This record gives sequence, C-alpha cells and structure tokens, in this order.
Amino acid sequence: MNRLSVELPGLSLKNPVMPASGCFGFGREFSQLYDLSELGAIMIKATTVEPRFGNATPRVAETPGGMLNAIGLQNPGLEKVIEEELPWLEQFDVPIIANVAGSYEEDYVEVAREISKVKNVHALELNISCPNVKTGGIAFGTIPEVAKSLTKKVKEVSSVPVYVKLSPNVRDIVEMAKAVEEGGADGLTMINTLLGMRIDLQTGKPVLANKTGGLSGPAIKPVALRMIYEVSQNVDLPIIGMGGIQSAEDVIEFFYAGASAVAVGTANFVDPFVCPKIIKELPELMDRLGIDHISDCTGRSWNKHARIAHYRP
Amino acid sequence: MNRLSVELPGLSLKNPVMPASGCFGFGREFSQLYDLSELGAIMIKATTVEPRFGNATPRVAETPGGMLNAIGLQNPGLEKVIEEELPWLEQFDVPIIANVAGSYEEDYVEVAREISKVKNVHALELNISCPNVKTGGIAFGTIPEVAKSLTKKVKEVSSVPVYVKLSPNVRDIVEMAKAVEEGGADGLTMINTLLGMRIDLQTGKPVLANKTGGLSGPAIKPVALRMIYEVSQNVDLPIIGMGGIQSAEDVIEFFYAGASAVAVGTANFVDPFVCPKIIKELPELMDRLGIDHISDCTGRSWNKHARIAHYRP
Amino acid sequence: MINNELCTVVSHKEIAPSVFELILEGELTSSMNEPGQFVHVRVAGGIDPLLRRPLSIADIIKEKNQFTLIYRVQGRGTSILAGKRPGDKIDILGPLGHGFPVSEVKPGDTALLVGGGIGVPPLYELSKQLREQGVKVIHVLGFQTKEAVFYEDAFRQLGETFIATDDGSYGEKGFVTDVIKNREIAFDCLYSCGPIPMLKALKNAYGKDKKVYLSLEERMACGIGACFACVCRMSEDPDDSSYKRICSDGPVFAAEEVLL
Amino acid sequence: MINNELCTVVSHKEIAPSVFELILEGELTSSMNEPGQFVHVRVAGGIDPLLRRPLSIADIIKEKNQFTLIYRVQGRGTSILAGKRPGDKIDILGPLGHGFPVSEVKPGDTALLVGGGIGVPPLYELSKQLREQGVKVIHVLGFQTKEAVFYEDAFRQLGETFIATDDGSYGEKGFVTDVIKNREIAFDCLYSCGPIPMLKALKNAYGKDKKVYLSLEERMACGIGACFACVCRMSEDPDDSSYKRICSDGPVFAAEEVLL
Ligand SMILES: Cc1cc2nc3c(=O)[nH]c(=O)nc-3n(C[C@H](O)[C@H](O)[C@H](O)COP(=O)(O)OP(=O)(O)OC[C@H]3O[C@@H](n4cnc5c(N)ncnc54)[C@H](O)[C@@H]3O)c2cc1C
Ligand SMILES: Cc1cc2nc3c(=O)[nH]c(=O)nc-3n(C[C@H](O)[C@H](O)[C@H](O)COP(=O)(O)OP(=O)(O)OC[C@H]3O[C@@H](n4cnc5c(N)ncnc54)[C@H](O)[C@@H]3O)c2cc1C
Ligand SMILES: Cc1cc2nc3c(=O)[nH]c(=O)nc-3n(C[C@H](O)[C@H](O)[C@H](O)COP(=O)(O)O)c2cc1C
Ligand SMILES: Cc1cc2nc3c(=O)[nH]c(=O)nc-3n(C[C@H](O)[C@H](O)[C@H](O)COP(=O)(O)O)c2cc1C
Ligand code: FES
Ligand code: FES
Repeated sequence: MNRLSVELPGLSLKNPVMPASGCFGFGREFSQLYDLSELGAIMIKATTVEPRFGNATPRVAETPGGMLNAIGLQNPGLEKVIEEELPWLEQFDVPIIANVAGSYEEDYVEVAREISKVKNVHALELNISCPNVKTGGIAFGTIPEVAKSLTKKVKEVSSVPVYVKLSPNVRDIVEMAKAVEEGGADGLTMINTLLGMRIDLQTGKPVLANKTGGLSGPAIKPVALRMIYEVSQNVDLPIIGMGGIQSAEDVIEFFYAGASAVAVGTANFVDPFVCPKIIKELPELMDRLGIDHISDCTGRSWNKHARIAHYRP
Repeated sequence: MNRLSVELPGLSLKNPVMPASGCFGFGREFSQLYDLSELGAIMIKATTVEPRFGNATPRVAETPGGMLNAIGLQNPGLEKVIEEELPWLEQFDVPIIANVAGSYEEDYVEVAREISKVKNVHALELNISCPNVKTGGIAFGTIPEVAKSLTKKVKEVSSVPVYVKLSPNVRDIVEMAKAVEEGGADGLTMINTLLGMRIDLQTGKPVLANKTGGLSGPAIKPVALRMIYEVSQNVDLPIIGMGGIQSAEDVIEFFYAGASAVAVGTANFVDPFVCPKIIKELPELMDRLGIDHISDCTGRSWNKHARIAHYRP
Repeated sequence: MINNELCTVVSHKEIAPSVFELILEGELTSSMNEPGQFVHVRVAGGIDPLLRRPLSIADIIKEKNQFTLIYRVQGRGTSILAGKRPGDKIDILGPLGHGFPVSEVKPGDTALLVGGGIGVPPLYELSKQLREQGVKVIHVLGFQTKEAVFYEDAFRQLGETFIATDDGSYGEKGFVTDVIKNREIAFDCLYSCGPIPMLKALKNAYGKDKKVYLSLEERMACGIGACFACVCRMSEDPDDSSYKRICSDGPVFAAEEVLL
Repeated sequence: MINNELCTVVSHKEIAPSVFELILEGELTSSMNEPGQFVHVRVAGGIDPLLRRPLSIADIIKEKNQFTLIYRVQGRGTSILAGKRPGDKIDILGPLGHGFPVSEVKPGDTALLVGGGIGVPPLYELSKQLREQGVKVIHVLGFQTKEAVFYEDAFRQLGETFIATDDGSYGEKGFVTDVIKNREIAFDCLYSCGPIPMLKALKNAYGKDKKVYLSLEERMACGIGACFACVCRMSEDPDDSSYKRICSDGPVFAAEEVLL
C-alpha cells in the first residue's frame, strides 16, 4: 500500500506534495536538482493568452518570516506553454496542474479551453487571486458573484477538472468558497498571497516597483490554516492547501485543518530540495503520529473520526 | 524643540510611541520596570460594561514570526476600570486612550459615555475589530454600515475624540475607513489582528481553546503597512499605526506608510523595555535619515513633499 | 525586582535523555529568593522563535551569582537553547512570579515534596531552603522510565527520596500518589509541581486536610501579568469573572484557591 | 552542476570597515569554473532571515576545495553572516549563473577590469583566470574612501591597478570612467561589476566599439531561474516580453544585450 497516495478529481497522486504555482517556473530549473517524477504533481506558472513581461523590478522583498512578490504573471504565453513547456514536462511521470490567469473572462476561457486539452494537464487551477496585476486577477477572487460566473464559464470549456484558487484578501472566505462551488468547481486551492508592502528607509519609497505585493511564506501559515479549517467544514470540495509550508510537520497540520493535498511555494527558494525532502520525511512522521494513510487525517482538527478523503476509491 | 512631539485630536504626545491595547494591561506590571511617563500615551486593555473572564486557556500560541491570541476581552469591567485602574494611572504624566468594547451597540455607548468622562482619558479607541469574541467585536469591524452607525452613536456620547480601530480581516480596508470617517471618527488605529489558527500535531486539535485567534507580531507588519498606505491616501484622518512594530526602524517605516503615531503590541512580550528603547533610539535614527521632526515623515512613501501632520499647530 | 539581563552560560550538560542542566551567571541572581519562581528566557535574538520560554529556577547559588535551570527539549525554543555553549549570553527576564511559601512550615515540621517529570526542578531549591530552615523534607519524584531520572542523588542528600517510574524500570512502579499511600508518608505540608492529572490527584487526596501548594503551568506571552494569557479560574467565583494569572499571581497557589 | 552543501568556514576576517573576507571549504568548489558566478547563502537555519543572500565568488582555490566570498555588511542577513566563526557550517547553494566569458580574449590581448565598491570581488577570480590564459589585465577599481579599499595588493600582483576614490582620499579622485579616459587606457575587452550608474557609463562610452561584459544585480528569491524575480529587459524586445533572468541567464551579460 502506498500510504501517501491521494485521489482527487482528475488527479491520482502518488503523494500529496507539489510545488505551488509561480514558485517552480515550468520545472526546468528544478529538474537539474532532482527527478521531477518524485513529486505528487506540479503546479506550473500562471499562463495567460499573450506573453507577459510582468512588473518592473524589484519584484521581491523580504519580510519577517515571509516575502513579498510582485512578479505580475510573467509568462511566455499560451502558445509557447503548449508547444514547448508542457511537451518538455512529458518526460516526467507527474501530473500537471495548469495555473490559468487573465485580465478578462474571455482570456481565462481561452487559456482554459486550450491548455486543458494537453495530454499531461490533469487539472486546471483558476488563478482568480493574483494581487499583482492591475486588471482582473484579484477582483475575480474577492467578489463572490464574479468568481462564480467565471468558474462556470471555465467549467464549460475545460476538458479536465477545475480547481479554483482562493484569495485570502476577503472578509468571508467561506462565502467565496461556496460561490465557486456553486459555479461548479471540482476543488479548491488555497491560499494565494496576502496583500502587503515594505518601505525602504533610505529612499522612503516602497521596496517593490509595483509598490504592494503578495505576502507568502511561514508568516501566513496561521491564516492559511484558519481559512482551510473554515472552508473544509462548510464546503464539499477537496482542498489543496498552501501557505508557508516548509516541513512534513506543516503538511500534517494542513491535513488536520482540512486539506487533502498540499503545495509548497516560497520554501522552494529557501531550500530547493524541500519537496522531495518532505515527501521522504512524511512516512516516518506519520508513524510517530499513528497515521496509517495520509488521507485519513484530512480534517482531523474538526472531525473526531478521520474523514474519508473525497474521491478515495 | 521636541522632535518627537505629535499633535493628534485630543492627544498632545511628547513622543509617538505607545503600548497597544491588550499588550500592556492597565500599566501596573510595566510600571515596575520603567517610568510610564516616558511613554507617548497608553492604550489600556479593552473595557466592557461587565467584568469578563474571557476565553478558556490555552489563549496564546506561537506562529512563525508572530503569535495568536484569543484572550476574549478579559477585563475587570467598566466600574472597576473607572474606580481603580484609571485613578491609579493618574500618577503618571501620560494621556490614556481607553479601548472600548462590547457585544451590542448599547454596551459600546455606555462604556464610551462613562469612560470618556474620566480626567486622564484623552481619547477613545473603539474596538470594532476583536476577532476573539462570539458576538459583537469583529462583526462591527467588517461591515461598513454597521461600523459607521456605531461610530456615530459613540461620537454622540463621548466627551473626548474617538479613534476607530480597524480590522484587517476585510476585502477593502479603504471602504471601512471611509465608513467610519463618515460616522464622525476623529482618527483611526490600525491594524488589529488577522484571524489565524495553529493545530497541535500530538492531539490533532487546535492549540487555542477558542480554536481560532488573532495573529499579531512581525509576521503581520507588511499587511499593516499596506493597509495604512492605502487608507492614509484616501481618508483624511490621522492614523495610529500598529502591527509587528519592534524597533525604531519599524516606527519610521510606519510613518512613511502614512501613520502619525504608532503603537507597540506583541513586542512588549518579547522585550518589556521595548517602548522606552524605541523612544530613545528614534532621534539618532532620524539624524541618520535626515528627518527633522517625526511628523514630517508621515506619508513620505506616497507624498513627495513631507506632509504636514494633521493637527500640527 | 524583575530584571532583564544577558546572563552568561557557566555550564550546560545533558543529565538525562533530552534533559539539560544549564547554569547561568548574572546579577539578577541577587533578586532570586522564593523557590518556585521562574525566569522568562529569550532563546534567540531575532524573531525565530518570537516569544520567551518560561523555565523554573532549580537552584540558586547566591555566593557565585549563579542559578540553575533544568529543562527538557520539547520544541523549537528548547532545541535552540540546548545549543548554547559556555561563555554564550542568554537574555533572561526574572525572577518572575510567586514561589512556594516556605514560611508555612515550622522548624521540625515535615514537608512532602512531590514532583513529576520536568516538574521536579523547582523542588530542588525548595528542598534546600526548607532544610536550611530546619524542616524535615521527604521527596517523592515520578519519572517515565529509569533513563529519565535526574537529580536523585542531589535530593537524597537533603532528605528521604522515593522514585516512582511509570513502567517500573526503576524505584516503584506507578504513580507518586500510590507511593505516598503505600508508604503511609506523614507530612504537615505538601508542595508539588508536575502534570495537571498528578496535581489534581494530590489536591483531591490531601487538599481538604492538609496545606497543599501546587505549581501550575500555562502557555504564556508576557510572563509578567499584563496580557491575561495564563489565567486560571478560582474556586470561589461569585460573578464568573474571578481569575488568577499563573505568571504573576502564581505559578504556585494554595490547592484550595484555584480550579484545576 | 548546482549543489547544495554545508560548507565549513576556514577563515573569516574584516578586510575594510564592514567588508569581510570569508573563506569556505566544500566539495561544490569542484563545480566552480566561470569567474563571476555566485552562490546563494542561507545565513541562518530558521526563518530569520527567510531568504538566501546572493554573493559573488571572489576566488576559487581548487586544490584546497576552498572558495572566497567578500561581502559588505548591509542588513540583517550579512550581519548574521559576519558572526560566523571558523569551523561553523554555512548552507551554500551554487555555483549559480553564468560568469564572465574568459574565452572572448586571446593570449596577448588586454582586458580592462573595472570594479566599483562591493562589485570588485568577482573581478579577482576573473583576473586570475585571464592571467593564466596569458591575457594582460588592467584593473580600475573605485571605492568611496581610502578606508574602503580592499584587495589592492592582490590585484597589483596580477596586473596594473588604478584606484579611484569618490572623495580623493586615495588614488585618483573621481569616477572610474575618468581614470580610464584620463589615462587613455587601451584594451580589447572590458569586464565590469559595480553600481548601475557606473555600468551605464561604461556601456555608453565603450559598448558600441568594444566587447563589454557587465555583471548585474537584482533582488532575488530562488537564485536559479524559477521565480522570475530578477529579470531585466533586453535591448531587442519586439513583443515587449523579452527578458533575461539575472540569476540564471546572467549575472554577466554582453552590454549590448540588455537594457540597464
Ligand atoms: C511557570 C513555568 C515553569 C516551567 N518550568 C519548566 C522547567 O523548569 N523545565 C522545563 O523543561 N519546562 C518548564 N516549563 C515548560 C516550558 O516552558 C516548555 O516546555 C517550553 O516553553 C517549550 O518550549 P519549546 O519552544 O521547546 O516548545 P514549543 O512547543 O515549540 O513551544 C511553542 C509555544 O508553546 C509554549 N509551550 C509549549 N509547551 C509549554 C508548556 N508545557 N508550558 C508552557 N508553555 C508551553 C512555548 O513557551 C511556546 O510559546 C515551565 C512552564 C511554565 C509555565
Ligand atoms: C548576483 C549577485 C552577486 C552579489 N555579490 C555580492 C558580493 O560579492 N558582495 C557583496 O557584498 N554583495 C553582493 N551582492 C549584494 C548582496 O546580495 C546584498 O548586499 C545582500 O543580499 C544584502 O543582504 P542583507 O540581509 O545584509 O540586507 P537586507 O537589506 O536586510 O536584505 C533584505 C533583502 O534584500 C536583498 N538585497 C538587499 N540588497 C541587495 C542587493 N544589493 N542585491 C540583491 N539583493 C539585495 C537581500 O538579499 C534580502 O533578500 C550580490 C548581489 C547579487 C544579486
Ligand atoms: C514568487 C511567487 C510567484 C507566484 N506566482 C503565482 C502564480 O503565477 N499563480 C498563482 O496562482 N500563485 C502564485 N503565487 C502564489 C503561490 O502559488 C502560493 O499560493 C503562495 O505563495 C502561498 O504559498 P507559500 O507560502 O508556500 O509560498 C506566487 C508566489 C510567489 C512567492
Ligand atoms: C495578547 C493580546 C491582546 C490584545 N487585546 C486587545 C484588546 O483588548 N483590544 C484591542 O483593541 N486590541 C487588542 N489586541 C491587538 C493589539 O492591540 C494590536 O492591534 C495587534 O496585536 C497588532 O499589533 P502588534 O503586532 O504590535 O501586536 C491584543 C493583542 C494581543 C497580542
Ligand atoms: S503570561 Fe501574560 S498575564 Fe501571564
Ligand atoms: S531569482 Fe528567481 S528567477 Fe532569478
């Protein structure tokens, strides 16, 4: 028995650990460091219809226990991703989750339709929560009606299950989750970054050229856990949890909160081997905690009986 | 000239540094460590009409670069605060900002009316943002209309200026700030804590008895700065900034973002002498950065010319 | 007087698996009087970890300006602490809280000191002070296993000492309460520190007839009484709002005073 | 090959006010070839600070498996780094990026190496490698003041070396570009690392006629090309989306290739 396997809509994962979108590019750099087939899945960088340069630099700033980024969805565009990046990834035995972004509904729909046809794309992650682009992005992720409508439109055209990525910059995360559930989402990924900023004392100006940016890393872990805890109790969709995960212990904490799989973002920058390390350490930690199968502990913090993971066959 | 003096509605401060509400009790404990007259002001623990025991323990949990608390507004009640705590504080040459809390509008109104009559209370801080009480608290702080109405009612009965304490757990902080400005607020204090949680790996249960709690400390600094940056550009009220401040450098960063004074919360637990230390270090840092008077640098990150501080005579 | 001082590590050694004895030197030793007080330790200068860690004072060596902490490595804070070497400086806030009332017993009386696991350390200084006062001390110390036992000889030098282990691998098998009962230990005053179930059992067994003082633990932030993190409820609570702060009103309370 | 290794501090000393020379030993030295590559340094094990710090490789001592970093204490990360003592371990990721192309010059050619402040370090290894190849090297190094000057003798041993200081307290007063012009220094290829205004001036003065290679800096997260934090725009940018990642495509670029 593989104690780490997880079954989610569209995704048969050999383990529940995957790099988060935007923190792993399209995998090429990390493939020089380890075999990408070790990963549960890969969430590739956001893809938009046209190539994007993104924001001016500086694009990152450090904060206590975290970092800000304002990359601005830099990516080579739909065509190149489909023709170059995804085929290159086929050499690895790992399902791809394609992160879909845009400025208008039509953009999302076009990217979703095309990219979901690619063989190794097993699911979409609808990025309605990027705080770093002027139009679209976060607006879609903070107004329930808008999110629901977009989810519906994307579901109509997608050939694979659709996960919607929720923004933490809202008053009521459960309301948002319910809206996209009504829109037909197959799953949720959460959380994206919190809006933040740093100011340079010497210049008196924001450190980031974009002024504000998205806060990620360990600092946001308690916010992510709280939101997953709330949403998992109120919505019937599996959750891929993320936000500050650095260790096998963190992974279990996210499962206890209500996640059915996890993604690791910022920690890849601190330790590029963090994903395989976590995957390796999980079984031993599960032994110590008396966890038979990883899916058994989803939602343990609110459910006395281990919940049966969604879609576990 | 006192380079650190700040003039705000109701408050003539000899320096802009004060302990944040809930992190300093009513000053008795810290008075054994240093002379409270050194402080710019003191924000005392939230006061409610009746005495409150608060939540069950554990009430605090550590997080990466921060902490969670779910104290639950424990306090000795209005009567005792007026008869024992505030008179005791009169021995110090320091203005008091009374933090007003409650479950219903009437509670807030009663506390505000009575406590604002006390001689050394120079301003109220309307706590519409406490995430740790079941009724009232945060609801008042996340719905603009509710916040506005409460502000108005409190303004009607208060004998001193009213600062409203904003919650970061909202989609649009500017909208909230504008609402309480319309309600007649004299100033803002921000931010209160972000909702978060931690789970104990051994038990599988939330660490806090209250399950969720408020995240404070350095981890939230970038979120606080971003919100102050946004609000200070869109609302005409002075802001007392807080959220992760630990050093004189942090104080300047908050001023640059748009604050006119600052409060220090969690850092008092790490270093109980942090407030007098910061006050002592500020002038030297200002020399290095070429800042004449502390009020000159309010909003420097978005205003080319040093803004004239509100109410500077 | 609460002081904040960078104390110097004099010696640091593992005295049982994951249990360390740390001897520190600093002026604030001169303010340490009551056994059972604690210090609030900042194990690292930055924000990792952010909060201080409360640790009981196990031994006060006034003439050398030194004091001893005995702690078990639990999580990140104590792991970092375990890496300190002689000569390193550690930021200490203390002494904090109110300790065991030694004046509750008269010369010639018998005091029973009951410790469980990592609750044992503060009883050592307590025992020393009671002995100095001419009080007879008996120790009943509970540990998980034989390996976990520490300071046995030190306690034996001060008075009769019984060890209980959960698994019976050393001393008597079972709970400290069993030992007290089986041995029919007589005493005038009982002092204890350890896990809550043990404290409860002692309170229930002896709280009504005898003077019983218990040292409590709770997660803390400030450690000085200002944040209300560490409250416990009181036995008498007319308006449902009575409380004590473990850090500043305690950590030691008379058993009948507080709800466990 | 990018490696991740705990390297051992061999020596660590302050060679100018706030400027440190750190010699590390580790197997990954064997992968270091191009001068101008950098390593990504994790200065502490926890989250304070969270991110790695990029530092250029200043000297590669293959036979000893050692390499040298020279850095200025700037903020929290470099302050913590400055506290490391011989024998301590430091988590190093590297070597990263593409360095200065040494094959662009032939034996007998003259290479001009221009460094500004903390941009000087990588030029040392570059100069060593060029010399080995039989290339004549001339160094023009700019510092703020006399006290800030470091490695002058080391460079002099490899070739003619001119020092410029902002305040004229040592060497020639003024910019490195003034020195090159005033001295009418002739060269076949120019390599430079330092502040952007300096690089711009060099590009403008010599970028059209000569081979000019510049080492760029930007705030980084991953350091390996995956996060798109450190991009710079290219000179030719037909669809407004062309870019290079400084960490993995650079940090050294041909001057005409990139926009400064
Ligand atoms: C008054 C008092 C005296 C104490 N004396 C001793 C002693 O002499 N020797 C000893 O080994 N331990 C003692 N403890 C317990 C000790 O404080 C904890 O073991 C320690 O804080 C754990 O820190 P950590 O970073 O290793 O664990 P982590 O689990 O990483 O700590 C996370 C957070 O929880 C808090 N925490 C975790 N466990 C406890 C606990 N049991 N009590 C209070 N807070 C906790 C930590 O302080 C920290 O804020 C005492 C506790 C109190 C309240
Ligand atoms: C490719 C490359 C090579 C470098 N080589 C050297 C060298 O050999 N010697 C040397 O002294 N410095 C070098 N630097 C600059 C060095 O990385 C920074 O001085 C250092 O990161 C500052 O860290 P800090 O924690 O002290 O400062 P902080 O200001 O506390 O750092 C905060 C954040 O900003 C980043 N940062 C701050 N300044 C810079 C900067 N100038 N460039 C990039 N990131 C920065 C830090 O990495 C960190 O993420 C190099 C930079 C790059 C990109
Ligand atoms: C540099 C950077 C780039 C990111 N780019 C994207 C992106 O393109 N699409 C997306 O949905 N999320 C993006 N994110 C958000 C992450 O996927 C993740 O949700 C977030 O960082 C929280 O996880 P972490 O704390 O583990 O980093 C990015 C995050 C970082 C730090
Ligand atoms: C233990 C604790 C108790 C608090 N109690 C109150 C309170 O009673 N009223 C209030 O308005 N804010 C309260 N706060 C919030 C702080 O005043 C402050 O807004 C917040 O902690 C952010 O600042 P910091 O990061 O400097 O702590 C409390 C915070 C903490 C940590
Ligand atoms: S820890 Fe703050 S009151 Fe006890
Ligand atoms: S730092 Fe990540 S791409 Fe260069």
